Order: sequence, then structure tokens, then C-alpha cells
Amino acid sequence: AAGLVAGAAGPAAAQQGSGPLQVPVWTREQGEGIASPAYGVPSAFEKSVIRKPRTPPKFPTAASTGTPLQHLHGIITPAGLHYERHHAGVPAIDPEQHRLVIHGLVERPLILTMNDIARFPSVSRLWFLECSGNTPQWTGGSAKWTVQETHGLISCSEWTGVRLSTLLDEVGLKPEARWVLAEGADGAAMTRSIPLDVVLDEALVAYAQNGEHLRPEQGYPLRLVLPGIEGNMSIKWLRRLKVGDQPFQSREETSKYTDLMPDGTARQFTFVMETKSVITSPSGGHQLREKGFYEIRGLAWSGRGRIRSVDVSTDGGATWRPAELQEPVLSRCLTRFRVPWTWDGGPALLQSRAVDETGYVQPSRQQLVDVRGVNSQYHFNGIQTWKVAPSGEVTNAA
Amino acid sequence: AAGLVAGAAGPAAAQQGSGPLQVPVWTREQGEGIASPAYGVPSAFEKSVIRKPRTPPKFPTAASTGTPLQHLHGIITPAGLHYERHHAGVPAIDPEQHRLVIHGLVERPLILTMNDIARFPSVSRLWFLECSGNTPQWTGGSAKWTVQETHGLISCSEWTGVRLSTLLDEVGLKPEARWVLAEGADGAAMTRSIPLDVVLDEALVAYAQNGEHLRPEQGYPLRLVLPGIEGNMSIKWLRRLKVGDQPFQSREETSKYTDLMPDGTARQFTFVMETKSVITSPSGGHQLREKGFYEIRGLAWSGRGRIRSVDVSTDGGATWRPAELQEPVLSRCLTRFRVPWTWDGGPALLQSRAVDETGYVQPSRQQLVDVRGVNSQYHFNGIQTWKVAPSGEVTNAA
Amino acid sequence: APLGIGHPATQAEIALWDIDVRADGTGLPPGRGSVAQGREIFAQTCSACHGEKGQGAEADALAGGKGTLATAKPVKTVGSFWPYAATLFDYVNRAMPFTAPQSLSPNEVYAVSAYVLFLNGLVPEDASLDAKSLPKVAMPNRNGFTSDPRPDIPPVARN
Amino acid sequence: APLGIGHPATQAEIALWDIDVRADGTGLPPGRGSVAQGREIFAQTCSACHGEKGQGAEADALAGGKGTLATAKPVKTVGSFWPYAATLFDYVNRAMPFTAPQSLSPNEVYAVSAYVLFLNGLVPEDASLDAKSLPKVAMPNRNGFTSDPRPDIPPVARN
Ligand code: HEC
Ligand code: HEC
Ligand SMILES: [Ca+2]
Ligand SMILES: [Ca+2]
Ligand SMILES: [Ca+2]
Ligand SMILES: [Ca+2]
Ligand SMILES: [Ca+2]
Ligand SMILES: [Ca+2]
Ligand SMILES: [Co+2]
Ligand SMILES: [Co+2]
Repeated sequence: AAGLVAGAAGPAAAQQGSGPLQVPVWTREQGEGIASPAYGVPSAFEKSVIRKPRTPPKFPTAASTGTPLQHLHGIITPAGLHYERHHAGVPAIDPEQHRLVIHGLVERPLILTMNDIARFPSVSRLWFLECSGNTPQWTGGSAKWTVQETHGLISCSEWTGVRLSTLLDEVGLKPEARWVLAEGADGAAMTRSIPLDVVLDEALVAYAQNGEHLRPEQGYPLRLVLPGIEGNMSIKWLRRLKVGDQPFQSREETSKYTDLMPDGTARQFTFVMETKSVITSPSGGHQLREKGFYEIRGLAWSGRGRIRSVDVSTDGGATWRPAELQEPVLSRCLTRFRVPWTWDGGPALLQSRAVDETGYVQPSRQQLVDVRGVNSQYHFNGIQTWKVAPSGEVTNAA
Repeated sequence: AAGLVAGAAGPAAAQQGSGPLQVPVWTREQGEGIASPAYGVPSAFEKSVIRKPRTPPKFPTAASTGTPLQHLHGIITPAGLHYERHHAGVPAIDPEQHRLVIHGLVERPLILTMNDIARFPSVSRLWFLECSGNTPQWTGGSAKWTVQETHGLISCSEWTGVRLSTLLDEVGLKPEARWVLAEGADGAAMTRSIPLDVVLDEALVAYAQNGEHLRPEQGYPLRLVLPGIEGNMSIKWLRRLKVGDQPFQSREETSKYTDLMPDGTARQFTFVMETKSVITSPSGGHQLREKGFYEIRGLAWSGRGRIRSVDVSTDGGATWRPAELQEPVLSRCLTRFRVPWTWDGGPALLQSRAVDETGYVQPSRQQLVDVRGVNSQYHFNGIQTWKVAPSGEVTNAA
Repeated sequence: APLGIGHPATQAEIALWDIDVRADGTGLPPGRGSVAQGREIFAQTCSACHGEKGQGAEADALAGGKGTLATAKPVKTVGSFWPYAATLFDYVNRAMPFTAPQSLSPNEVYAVSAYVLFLNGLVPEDASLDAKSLPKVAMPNRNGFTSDPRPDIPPVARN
Repeated sequence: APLGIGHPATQAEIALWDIDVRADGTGLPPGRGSVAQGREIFAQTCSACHGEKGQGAEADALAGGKGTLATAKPVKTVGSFWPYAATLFDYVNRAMPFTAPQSLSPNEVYAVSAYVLFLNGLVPEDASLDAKSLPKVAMPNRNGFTSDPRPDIPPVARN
């Protein structure tokens, strides 16, 4: 159902306040048998909980969809709701045919099958992935935006695969090695250059997500996952790793994913996703039905490590209260925060502000704009404001 | 694809060893557009990774399916592959119509809607659920069984909901309160009595699983989740909680879920799922294709807390090596363990043995049988043996 | 302090859901049913799955199994295993007949319970049961249950 | 020590996948193409999406935008923004035309790259480019990129 806190309500519940509880039909019959279906799907009553593009894309294969954070709980994103960003659509790759080539400045260039890759020592990590284009609020967005539209290009999964460093040990790096080009097998043959420090910092060549094999939209059968780094670099449908002595200067790291400053220069290789947080409930599109107790819930994350604390304000930043962080608080993973709130029926401005273990404090939009102007497009991590009207309507106040 | 380590291989890969890598068709075209589908599904190449009953059930609505552990990685079970155990099938409950009644020995009996429940303070926990009927190996099972058939009635999810203790605070327990009857809204109106110590030990009234709302098979829109306790007690489709001063002695805690001993008496209220582990790769049905390096991977868990250590043997228990435990190691959650292994091409007997933070050591089958005989049906947590033949075939040796 | 969420539940509102019957019979509704009435209902409504005499068919045996619990092939039935007769009423009332749960009237549930108990030799053929008499039916395995002694496996040295 | 998994890769085996072209032109294949040839290919294969003169249509503008980077409406194109001409070859070669990636011959990619550079006024109309000349095309925004100075927001006291 749309939003437990609120959301578009259905017709007034037939049961409540209208006399005795009835024994519903589903208690008087057998339900569906096992394995119907054998790979389960959500309840038909949850059919509005889906990924959506913010606006209808001109090219549906070069577009994105956001995760419906307003409907989610905890920190795991179900794979079916993981945000999407494709540049040539989702290829349907036969894993038997797929290969990973590792070459360049290495001693023993290799071709690996999926069966080969599965044999290497593996690790699992709970990490978020966020598109650096998430949250296009440099000049404030539409009042109608939900958190799916403002912040939906983030998701969090348990990734399993081989450390990229394990594979590089297998091929043997030459001394001049400094950067690795990663290339996809999709129709964009998507390429990004990754510096060796990012490669050696736990980066995974992943084949599984939330237990099962990767979903096609997340790179089946093989992808990079670079923790804390802008999502575009975690190359999906990974087919090739070429070691070099300098960045390759691909279109994705020159024309795109560079951050334009007010003076017309652009920052390049802005990799890390800085500390950020957002309240997911109540949030844009929610409707509070009555005064009283609510729990304010949200997500916080940092590409530089663990979240140390999150403060919440209900008066637009005039006063702040510390939120409770749900354990385990993991590095470069989503952290769920919560704070109790009694809505008095008046107007309110809900904000959250995260601090990570490095001491970095999530900035306000104005602080970001003061330094970066409004054209830098990527890496917006400013404080989000949701406006609660006396009617209970919740809207985006950027 | 069926098992990365091995599994039924497809036809010899067309690419490998047969000259230059070709540019596949999926690199020469656009793939599928975004949101196709808007709620994602696995690759068509993974269609064999599904839940299955061990044998065709007489009554498909009073039956179970196992999680395909041999295909999974890490600790999260995707909701679509969560094991199933139903007694009257899966009801299709309209969340707007659903109610939770809390009454009995309480001060303020309540009827709660799903919107009401969503407003209470919430918590999220990564916990396993295991059917106490999992692993029917008292007399050894079929050599053909995969780990889905021997151990598939366990899954692990991030559950979000309200602490049962929070709801009991809301209604106010009377001093005589000792047990809580939990009742489902399915056609079995499934009922179990839960003692107060289990209720107060973090038990959740959960509405979300791995981020999204519960799947129908796991109790949509509301279920109990009792950490570390036999799965049957985590009542699905929860409609009623009645507080009493003694157990209610329902059919599910007398006729079923009691453990028959050799002397004909039966143990009742055997709640906790004791320390257990199993190697998931290589495991029954896998096929090792060549000698050399493999990683032995498995899962360990304890209903009493954290896993402290797991030892692995490749010689049927003559010698043991400590496995590496994947962090975070969480209480009453699956723990992934791994140990490197070089297969010399000879016969091998693979075993794992878990120890939990209380010091409890997973017993052998013989130790269990010596104490409990072979009729107790529930709570088998003995060490599992997989036999590797020189052909590379892996089979269940119980 | 309560958060004040939800709707107070009156007994009238929840009566149709408040169906549990405890071992001592608490919760049993008014009504009554005889073995003879039960025999007819059972033949029409239950025997297809459980066998004409409750000996089991596609579904579980409900009668028999006496003296088997300590053998290699234990047969657990209402008669051989169940500790409380009231549980039979509770279960049939909530869950049987399988394809139409909660379709029997209290009288019918009393009757069919009486018949199943009769099939197990626990009540005479002319018995008729109600809220008072049903919980008093003496069940052979009443004292067959023990509490959980686990951990019960003596730890052995780890080599 | 290597685990010995996998298959050694020879250059012959991976040649068809080894398509990357670095900023300095490393990786450019033999071949050559002129602005005139590129104009024809562009008209047939590219202009439907990018506009007849690369001014942008449903897809991005590839030309123009000069002098806009420090304004309120920056227009980032190959001419106004891209630091390296070799990147153009690399990208078109791997990803364009959108619906048939990797369908152009090296000569065709050289030609169409030459045409896009011409549209931006960066090569003369009679230019013809190859592995040697393409990377040398002087790009106006060559020095427009800086490295990442973050964290760049001065921390303010938390109230
Ligand atoms: C369509 C088949 C079917 C019919 C008809 C049916 N049952 Fe059942 N019965 C079952 C199944 C299946 C189970 C086991 C359900 C489960 O898995 O929890 C069962 C379980 C039972 C049990 C519990 C057995 C035990 O040992 O725990 C009793 C008692 C019972 N039925 C009585 C009845 C009575 C009385 C009727 C008629 C009023 C009836 N059944 C009609 C299929 C049926
Ligand atoms: C069917 C539409 C279509 C056709 C035909 C097409 N393109 Fe594109 N082009 C696109 C799209 C869409 C993108 C953006 C892709 C993405 O999102 O990564 C693009 C991107 C580009 C870019 C990068 C622009 C930038 O600023 O980063 C270049 C250069 C380019 N195309 C050149 C060409 C050339 C040359 C041709 C013909 C050989 C061509 N395109 C044909 C749709 C098309
Ligand atoms: Ca709703
Ligand atoms: Ca279905
Ligand atoms: Ca395969
Ligand atoms: Ca599709
Ligand atoms: Ca009652
Ligand atoms: Ca090349
Ligand atoms: Co960046
Ligand atoms: Co038990």
C-alpha cells in the first residue's frame, strides 16, 4: 500500500468503526499453493511501488529510474527496485558467453569465464551505490517531487564478488600501473578510468547482489562495485579491465561526470560521494491524516566511511535533535535513522543533517551554491527540506 | 546460471579457446529500456534458481519450498527466494481491510489498522528464519539431495516493524500476563503460544522485509518475527495477539512442533534454533570440472546469538581448519564463512562445524541420535557431509 | 505512556475473531454435538481426506497409533498423541474442513470432535459433548510431554 | 602467488575488444577520413538525432556553446567543452550511431570525427584526419579541467 505513514489513502477502511470485525474471505478458504510463483513477487496491493523516471525520457535506453525510497524501510533495497541508469539499455547477456579480459600493464593477461571468476576467493559487502547526478536541487526542484524524484538514484545492496585487487594479483601489475580502464559489454561499451587507490580500496568485481546473481539492470552477469564512489564508475556488464599508467580520458570522464564551476572550469575525477541524508518519511507526497505521534525516518550515508550522527530539525533548521541510528552502522552503506515526533497540526519544515566519521558535516544547499554555483550538476549533497502544511500535505521545499 | 562454481554446465562456451573474442550482439545494439519491467526480475538465464518443494506435495497449500542456497552468496535471501511453509496457502490480503487486535490480559485492548502500525517507533534487524523441520537427516537423506533439499528451509532478511513490546506497552500488560497467543488471518488461522521472555526479546511485528513490504508468502501485510526461534512461531498474516496466563495448547504446539523422544515422550515448547552450519559450495549436485583452487563457502547461524567460529574439514572430520567469517557477524543472523581449498582430484568429505558465542558446538548426527533417537523430527542441527568423488561429482553423505 | 494510536477494541467488535479455545476449555462456545451427529458430518465433510474411520488418507490419520510412540514407526494421532481434547475443538473450528475453514457451526464442531474422540475409543458411542464435558475427556497421552532440556548434547572436545 | 585460474590472453584473441583510444591517441587504428566524407556519413547516420549541423535535436548538441561555460546557461559540446579530440574517436567508435554501436569502419569514424570537429571550427573544411593528426587537434577547453578539491565546503558550527 502506498506509504504506511500516509500516502494516498484508499477508501475509508470498511472494517474500522463500523461494528464487529468480519471474518474476511481469505480466512475462509485456502490461499495460493507453494511456488506460485516459484520466484516470488510483491503483493498486487503494492503495484505502485516501482521504479520510475523523473520525466519521460527521450531515449528510454539512455535514461534513469529512481528507487521509491518513500515506500522502503531499513537499509536494503530489493533488487527489483534498485535505481537504474543506462546509456544503451540493458543487454541480455548469456553468462556462458561472457568473458572478462584483464590486460595492459600486467605480467599475465587473462581471459576469464564466469565459472573461473566464481572460483576466486570472494567477499560480501553491504554498500550503497549513488548516481552523482542524484538530487538535482541546485536551484530547488519541483514542489511536487517525492523523495523518489529528489533522492531516488541511491540504493543499497549486499554485493558479493572477487576483490579487484585479487584479480590484479592474479595477472600481476607492472610497476608503471596507475589507472585501470573498466569497460562494459553493453551497447555503450561504457568506460571509466579508475585510479589505483580506488581499485585497491576494497573494489569488487561482483556477480551477486542481495544473495542472488546480479539483476540484468545492475550488470548481469558481472559488474564493478566501487564503494563510496559515484555510481557511473561501477561499470556494469563488465567485460574488460585494462591497466594503464594514466587516465584514459573517456567521454564519461570528460564530457560527462565533470563538475562545472562558476568560472567555467570543471572539476574532473570527482569520485567520492560525500556525506548526505534525507528524510524518507514523512516526505513529499505523503499526507498526514491526524495530529499526534509520528516517527521521522530517513537514510544517511557517506562515501568516506561510517555515519557518526544525524540531527533532525522540524523547524527548518532553527533547532536540531539527534536521531537514533539503526545498528549495524556500516562503512559506505546506508544508515537508517529515526526520531520520534509529535505533530501539533501546525506547519513544519523537516530536515536532516548527517555527519560522518571524518567529521564532515552535510552542508546546506546555500553553502554548496556559495562555493560551486548552480551549474556543477553532479554531487549535490545538500540538506533536504520537506514542508508539512497544516492540512498534513507534505511537499518538497528543496 | 546454475552454480558459478560448477553446476550443470551449458554447452562448452563458444568463445573460449576458439580463436579471437567476438563482439557479441548485445554490444552492437541497444538493450531494453528503463523500467522494463518497472519492478525488476532476474535474468532469464537464472530461471532454474527458484524455490522448490523436496517432493511434490499432496496438498500444495499445506506444504513447503526451500531456498536454493547452492545458488546464493552472502547472507541476504532475496524475498522471491525466501523459503515457504504454509498450512492453508497464501492469502491475498487487502492491507486496507487488515486489522491487528491486541486483547486478553491487557488494560486497553486495541484494534490497529496498517496505517496505525506504521506510526509506531520502528526497528530493523537482520535475522534468519528457519523451519524447525529443516534438514530431515535423522537417518540420512537421499544421496541426490542438494543443499536446497537438505537445508533450504532457512532464509535471512532485514525485517522492519514494531517491537511487540512496544505494542504491549501501548495496551498495558496485566500482572498475570505470561504468554501471548498469536493468530494468523490465513485459512489455518495459524496459532502459536509465545512465552513473555521470547516476546520481550526483540520480537517484531514486522511489515517490511529487505526494504519493501512483506511478500505475500511471508505474511503480507503483517507478521511476527521471533529471532532465533523456530519459524512456525513467527505467525504470518498476523491478525490477533491475545495475552494469557498460560500457553493455549494449540494444535501447532501439541500435535506438531513437539519432538518425540525414544521413550515415547515428546518435548514441548522447543523454541530455539540451535547452532548449525552447512557448506553451500561445493555442495550436492555441484560438479567440479578440474583440479585446483576452490573456495569452500557456507552459512552458519545460531538462535542463541552470534557465531563465534566455524571449522571446516575436507577429510570427513579427521582434521579441521578455521574458516574466515564475513563481517558483520550479527546475532541470530546468517554468517557467511569461507575457506580456501585446493582439490587434488581425489575423494573428499566436506564438513563444517559452527560454534556460537555461548560456546555451544554444532554436534554430529550421531551425537544427536544418541541423545534424541531418530523420531524427533524437528530441530536437526547436525554436521552435514558432502562427498566429492574423483569425478568431481558432489553428493549428500548426510 | 501510550502513544494514543489505534482504536479501542470492544468485545462485541472482536467476537468473531476471538475463537481460541484453551486446554481447559476456556473459550468454548455454547452448543453440543453427539457422536452420531459427528459420524454423519465426518462422512460428508472429512472422510474424503482423512479416511472413513479417520485412519488417514491423503491427509493425516486422526485415530489409531496407540502404543506406537516409543517404536520405530510412531503414529501420532488425536488418540495416541494429543494431550488435550479441547485442542481438537479449537483446531477443527479454526481450520477444518480444509477447503472451507470456519464453516461449521459450534454444534457441528462439537459433534465431529465427539466422533473423532469416539474413533479413538475415548468416548462411548452414545456420547454428546459440550463446553463442560469436552475438556474433561481423558486423553491417553496427557502426561506425555516434557519441557525443553536443550542444550542436551554433551559437548565433546574439538579436534 | 597466482591461483592458476583462467586462460592466458593473447593480443590476437582480444583484439576486437581492445578498442580504447587514449587522449594521446594511443590505440587509434590505421585509417583516415575527411570532413567531406564525414559530412555525408553524418547526414545519413547522425543528423537525425543530433541535428543537421550537430546543433542538437533529440540528442545532445555536438557543436556550438563557445563561451557559455561561465554563464547561466552553459552549453557543453565537443567544441566548447571536450578537452581531447581523441576521445571523440573513442566514443563514436564504441557507442555511435546509437542504435548500431561499433558498426562504423575506422575510416568512417575518422571522417565523422573530422566533420564534428569542423562543425566546431576546430579543423578546416579540407581536413582529413588519421591516427597521427587527430590527437593533435587543438581543443579550446583543453586546460579547462581541475582536480577534485573536496571537501570544499567550510564546516560551519552545528547548532
Ligand atoms: C480437503 C482435505 C481435507 C478435508 C476435507 C478435511 N481435512 Fe482435516 N486436514 C487436512 C490437511 C491437509 C491437514 C493438515 C494441515 C496442515 O498441514 O497443517 C488436516 C489436519 C487435520 C487435523 C489435525 C491432524 C493432526 O494430527 O494434527 C484434524 C484434527 C483434522 N484435519 C480434522 C478434520 C475434520 C474434523 C474434518 C471435517 C470437518 C477435516 N479434517 C476435513 C485435510 C482435510
Ligand atoms: C538514434 C539517435 C542517435 C544517433 C543516430 C546518433 N546519436 Fe550520438 N548520441 C545519441 C544519444 C542518445 C547520446 C547520449 C548517450 C548517453 O546518454 O550516454 C549521444 C551521444 C553522442 C555524443 C556524445 C555527446 C556528449 O556531449 O557527450 C557524440 C559525440 C555523438 N553522440 C556522436 C554521434 C555520431 C557521430 C553519430 C553518427 C555516426 C551519432 N552520434 C548518431 C543519439 C544518437
Ligand atoms: Ca494505503
Ligand atoms: Ca500467485
Ligand atoms: Ca552455467
Ligand atoms: Ca524486460
Ligand atoms: Ca471465544
Ligand atoms: Ca586498439
Ligand atoms: Co564526480
Ligand atoms: Co521446536
